[in-house]
Amino acid sequence: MTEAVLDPKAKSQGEEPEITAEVVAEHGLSPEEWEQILGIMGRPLTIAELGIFSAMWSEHCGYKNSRPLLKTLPTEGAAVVQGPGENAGVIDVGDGWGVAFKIESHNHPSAVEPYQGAATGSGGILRDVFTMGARPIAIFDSLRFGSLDSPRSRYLLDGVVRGVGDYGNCIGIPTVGGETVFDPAYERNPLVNVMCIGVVPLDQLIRGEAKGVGNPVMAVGARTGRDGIHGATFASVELDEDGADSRPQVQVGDPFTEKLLLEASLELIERDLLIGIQDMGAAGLTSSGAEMAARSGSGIDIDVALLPVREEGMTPYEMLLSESQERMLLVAKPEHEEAVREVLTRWDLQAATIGRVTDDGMFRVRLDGKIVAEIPVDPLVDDCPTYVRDGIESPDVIRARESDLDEYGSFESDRAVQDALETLLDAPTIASRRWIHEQYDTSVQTNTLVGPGSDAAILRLPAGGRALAASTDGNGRYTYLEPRVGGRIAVAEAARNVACSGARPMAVTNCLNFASPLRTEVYYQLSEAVAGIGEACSALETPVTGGNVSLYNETGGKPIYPTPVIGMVGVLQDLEQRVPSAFQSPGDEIWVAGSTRDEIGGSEYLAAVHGVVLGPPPSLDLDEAKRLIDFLVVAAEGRLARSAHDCSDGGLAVALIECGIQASGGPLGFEADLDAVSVDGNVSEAALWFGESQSRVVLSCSEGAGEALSSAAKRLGVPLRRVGTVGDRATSCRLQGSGHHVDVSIDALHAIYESALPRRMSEQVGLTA
Amino acid sequence: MKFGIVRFPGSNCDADAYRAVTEGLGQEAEYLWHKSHDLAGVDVIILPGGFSYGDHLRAGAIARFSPIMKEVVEFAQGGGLTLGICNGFQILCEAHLLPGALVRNAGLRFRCHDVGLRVENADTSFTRDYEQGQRLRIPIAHAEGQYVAEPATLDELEAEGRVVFRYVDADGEPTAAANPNGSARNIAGIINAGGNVLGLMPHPERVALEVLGNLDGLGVFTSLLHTVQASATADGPAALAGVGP
Amino acid sequence: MSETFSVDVRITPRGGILDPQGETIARALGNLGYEGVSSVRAGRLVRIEIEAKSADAAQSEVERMCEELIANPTIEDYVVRVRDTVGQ
Amino acid sequence: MSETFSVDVRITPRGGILDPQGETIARALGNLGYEGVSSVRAGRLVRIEIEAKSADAAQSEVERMCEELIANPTIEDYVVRVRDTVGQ
Ligand SMILES: Nc1ncnc2c1ncn2[C@@H]1O[C@H](COP(=O)(O)OP(=O)(O)O)[C@@H](O)[C@H]1O
Ligand SMILES: [Mg+2]
Repeated sequence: MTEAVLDPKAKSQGEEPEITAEVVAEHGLSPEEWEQILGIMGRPLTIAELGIFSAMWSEHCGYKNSRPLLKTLPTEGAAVVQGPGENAGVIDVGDGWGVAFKIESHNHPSAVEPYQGAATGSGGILRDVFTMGARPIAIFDSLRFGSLDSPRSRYLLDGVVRGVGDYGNCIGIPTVGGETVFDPAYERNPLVNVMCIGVVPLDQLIRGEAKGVGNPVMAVGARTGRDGIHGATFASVELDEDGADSRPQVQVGDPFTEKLLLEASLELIERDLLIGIQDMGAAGLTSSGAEMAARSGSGIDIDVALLPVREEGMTPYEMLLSESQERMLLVAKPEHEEAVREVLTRWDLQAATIGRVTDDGMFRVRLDGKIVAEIPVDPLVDDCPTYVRDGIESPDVIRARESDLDEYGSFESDRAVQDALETLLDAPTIASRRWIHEQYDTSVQTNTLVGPGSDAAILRLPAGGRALAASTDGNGRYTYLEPRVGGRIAVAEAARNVACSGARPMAVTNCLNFASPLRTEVYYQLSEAVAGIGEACSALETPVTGGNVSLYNETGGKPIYPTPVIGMVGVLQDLEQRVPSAFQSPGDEIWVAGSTRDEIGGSEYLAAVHGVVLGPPPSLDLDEAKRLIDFLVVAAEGRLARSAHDCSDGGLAVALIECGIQASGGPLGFEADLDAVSVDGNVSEAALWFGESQSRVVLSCSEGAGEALSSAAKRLGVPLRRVGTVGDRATSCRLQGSGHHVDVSIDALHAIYESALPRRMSEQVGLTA
Repeated sequence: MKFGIVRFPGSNCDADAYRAVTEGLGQEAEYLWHKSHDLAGVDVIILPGGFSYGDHLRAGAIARFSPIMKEVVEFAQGGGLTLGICNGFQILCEAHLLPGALVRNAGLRFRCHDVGLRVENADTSFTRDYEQGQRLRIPIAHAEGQYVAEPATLDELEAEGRVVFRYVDADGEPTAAANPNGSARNIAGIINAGGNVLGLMPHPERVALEVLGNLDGLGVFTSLLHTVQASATADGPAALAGVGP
Repeated sequence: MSETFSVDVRITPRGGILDPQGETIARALGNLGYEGVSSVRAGRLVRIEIEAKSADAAQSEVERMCEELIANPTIEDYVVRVRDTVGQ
Repeated sequence: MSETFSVDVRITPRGGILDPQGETIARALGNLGYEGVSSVRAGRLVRIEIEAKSADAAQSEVERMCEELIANPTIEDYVVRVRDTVGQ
């Protein structure tokens, strides 16, 4: 049905603001983009239409600057059931079960209001997963803050952790892993990335589609208020220095309503009452409506007067762009509309039929029957311009990378080694995260076989006797110094963490946190990092099934480190083959797999002990990375190792000590000779102790089992060397290498490691309404 | 034997309790919807953990008025075996089936980790399969688990052997360090005077499956099974294991 | 004729009940250099708009709500105050 | 000479900010048969005893505390009220 030509003046409630060049610019659209929009529409736009375009063509929804780069990522693999483009990616884990998973950022909202920002970030990613028909079984949070010496960083950490915790805890989804990195680069612009994993019977998988002319379109869940209007655009511009004036209405999360939505949605899907379902996330009703129509080549005709609202006098513009949380859009099977309503009522949820599916390819919005917006769906969703920019590496970075690191290569005394070791164990990036993860429910749902504190978390799967391992990783400092290598390492480290636990890495979701792509040096970082991720995902056979891009992460002109975060999932065919990361028993042999090179660039050692971020990051050989992963999986299948722990921040010395400290029955001392890994002797003292050469793992096996482990390693081309023996509680931690000796009680090191965060956070007042 | 597991809209440990009963204990379980008035002839009622109504206002305050609670209260007052775990414990206090209240943790933060628990009374329908003084390792997961009550009430609970579980350290001592939430006298779980209503903050249902590597919580469920089996051969609820020091 | 009243319920932890939140705020204020703070109690405020015949009627209705639902006398004290009528 | 004042800070969610707790209480009151409740907002109450030269001084000191620590102006409104002096 086509109606008379639109009269923009008559369409919205109240005054229809005039669309001047200024108004267009405020909506984040360039003059060229506006020309293109006018061309598509062939007539003047209403303010509601401008709002819709502005949201859909924002970076957040339209991926203007990243789409061409993302297209280069490998997305195919035998296990991939659903690749990028849906609410979440899905892989097949056997026996008719799928795993749906995705990561999402909520950086800007968390900078403004950490508790609610993190909470609503969790809420959004949960909805992405359960709208696929999957029941969420785990949450991971990957966090970046400034130095904990600053009160603001402590405030942000406190609020974000409580926000992530309260949301998942209330709904009953365990938060079982993540990362927490502290660096002044994130002082003004923290990163809050949350990954959710769910399980779904594959025959129950549902997508965000709007098919079938005349089918009812329903708005479900919380009522719509003026929250976060222009949140999507907001996420795509850099923060003001004071943050205050451009502050949009903050979104407040309500996990209780989310829980109702979760249960009701899964019941609707299980009973096959729906055609499609989608979260009203960024850009709310606009993006959910337009995207659902676009996916099925249909149109949608809704009347916003029918939308349940929380505030009076809301305009169509506001209702279309509101980001009120805990809402979903669904298309019911027409014969089941009543049954759908019945289920929603039983769960005490609002449900309003606000429109119908059409076949005319239009996204049409009415107010009390009168059309206020009418936009062809295809160009709205697909014609968002994309930009391929020139990337040029910053000379500052080149200089930092090429700095001479000789002065940091050796230690004056044994005491200096011990001091460095203690500084590293006390560094918030390395120290125990207990203060964080004890605020998270980690055991609800009784699937958690391994929770936080290990290289990867492990969860029972419904599919017969199998388990899922997952980890999130990304190193901004490496990516800053050499973006391509940083991208590769993010993937390789995540895969290695998963493989250490005994699982075969399967697939990836990613969150690209970068500064403004309009800067040539940032665009360089972005394009290189994406290339690195692609190379590693291809080499490790872990395709990308989805992700999220968060750009403009800079405040007051100070960009964050480019920070790609990889969420990796893997499968253990037999949950009994899982491998813990810490030492198990006195007398066990300690081995190190992989090659130690003369690499200290970009290390936590340089940052924490010397206060510098210099040098090239460690190199990453993808063949070597792949061989190591194969070896770890074979070792797990053959029950050859009793523990395996990835060597990352802080290098070999820190990895060994973590293995001792985290022993499940209480810390175990050990002795180890680091020289055993320095085959060619060309490794500096600092690199031997604290260098972060990649593709290395500390393993332990029972006495005498080393031979079997070695022959597996040899067969797979992985260097493996015996470095020491596990002791008992009373044994001190005795390390030697490059002529230096350290002999400290493991309990003393444990105390440093455990107290680092609580000490810094002890005075934080967690105030929540 | 059949367990009834009440499902409030925000219950989130209902499925865990279900698995503990069906897979861990090998008995029958049925969910009881909060809007229903039908107890489906169950032998034992479990009020599971979670955030029944978002825990707005106070944990358990609103759940107490759910339709099903009328029947639950009658069941409990008539001697029916009723177990409240975490949020269920909070609801039992709000519903005055147990004395005292659970308030925000002294540390003001949600806490989730294993705690040491000492079985203070192994002569109840819920603990008969444990040894007196046995030390268990069971997880907690709560933000409002600090047990408070008038001193006189606390004295009465102690004197009547109604403190059933206490937080203890590795040596079995109820130290301040072992108390995760500031609970009065390290109290983790209490029972009513009739011996048929038990509330506790830790989650025995999370450690009742072999595959999870810890079975310390299963004893609560086997105790209930054995109590019901014993009473079936005797003469009804009156024959339930008594309470007493 | 009935009007709409705005009624506040001010709930504080009962004397004798620990108030860790109040104590934490007091300590934080001290760290920020505020002097002369001798005690901080942290409670809850519930603001209800209710239609009633009179202020007295609104007051007693909200008091009933408190007894039944809003406050828990084991741990909390409360006072009910009718603030004003809500303009049309 | 300074006296001790008891000062209340009444904190409520800012207008337009979602208040799930208030809505839940409102629904529960409705289910319990209370009629005429048109809105419930759930907030916080912080009661501070502070030594100050005058009621005005106490008021402005507590207002500073609110800005700095006690309230979260992004999502909360607050009013500060000096209630009375605290008897010795
Ligand atoms: N914010 C967080 N939430 C939950 N778990 C976390 C968080 N940060 C770190 N962890 C957990 O702490 C452990 C150490 O993390 P990390 O230092 O990233 O280890 P690795 O270097 O092995 O990747 C992991 O088990 C991780 O899941
Ligand atoms: Mg990591």
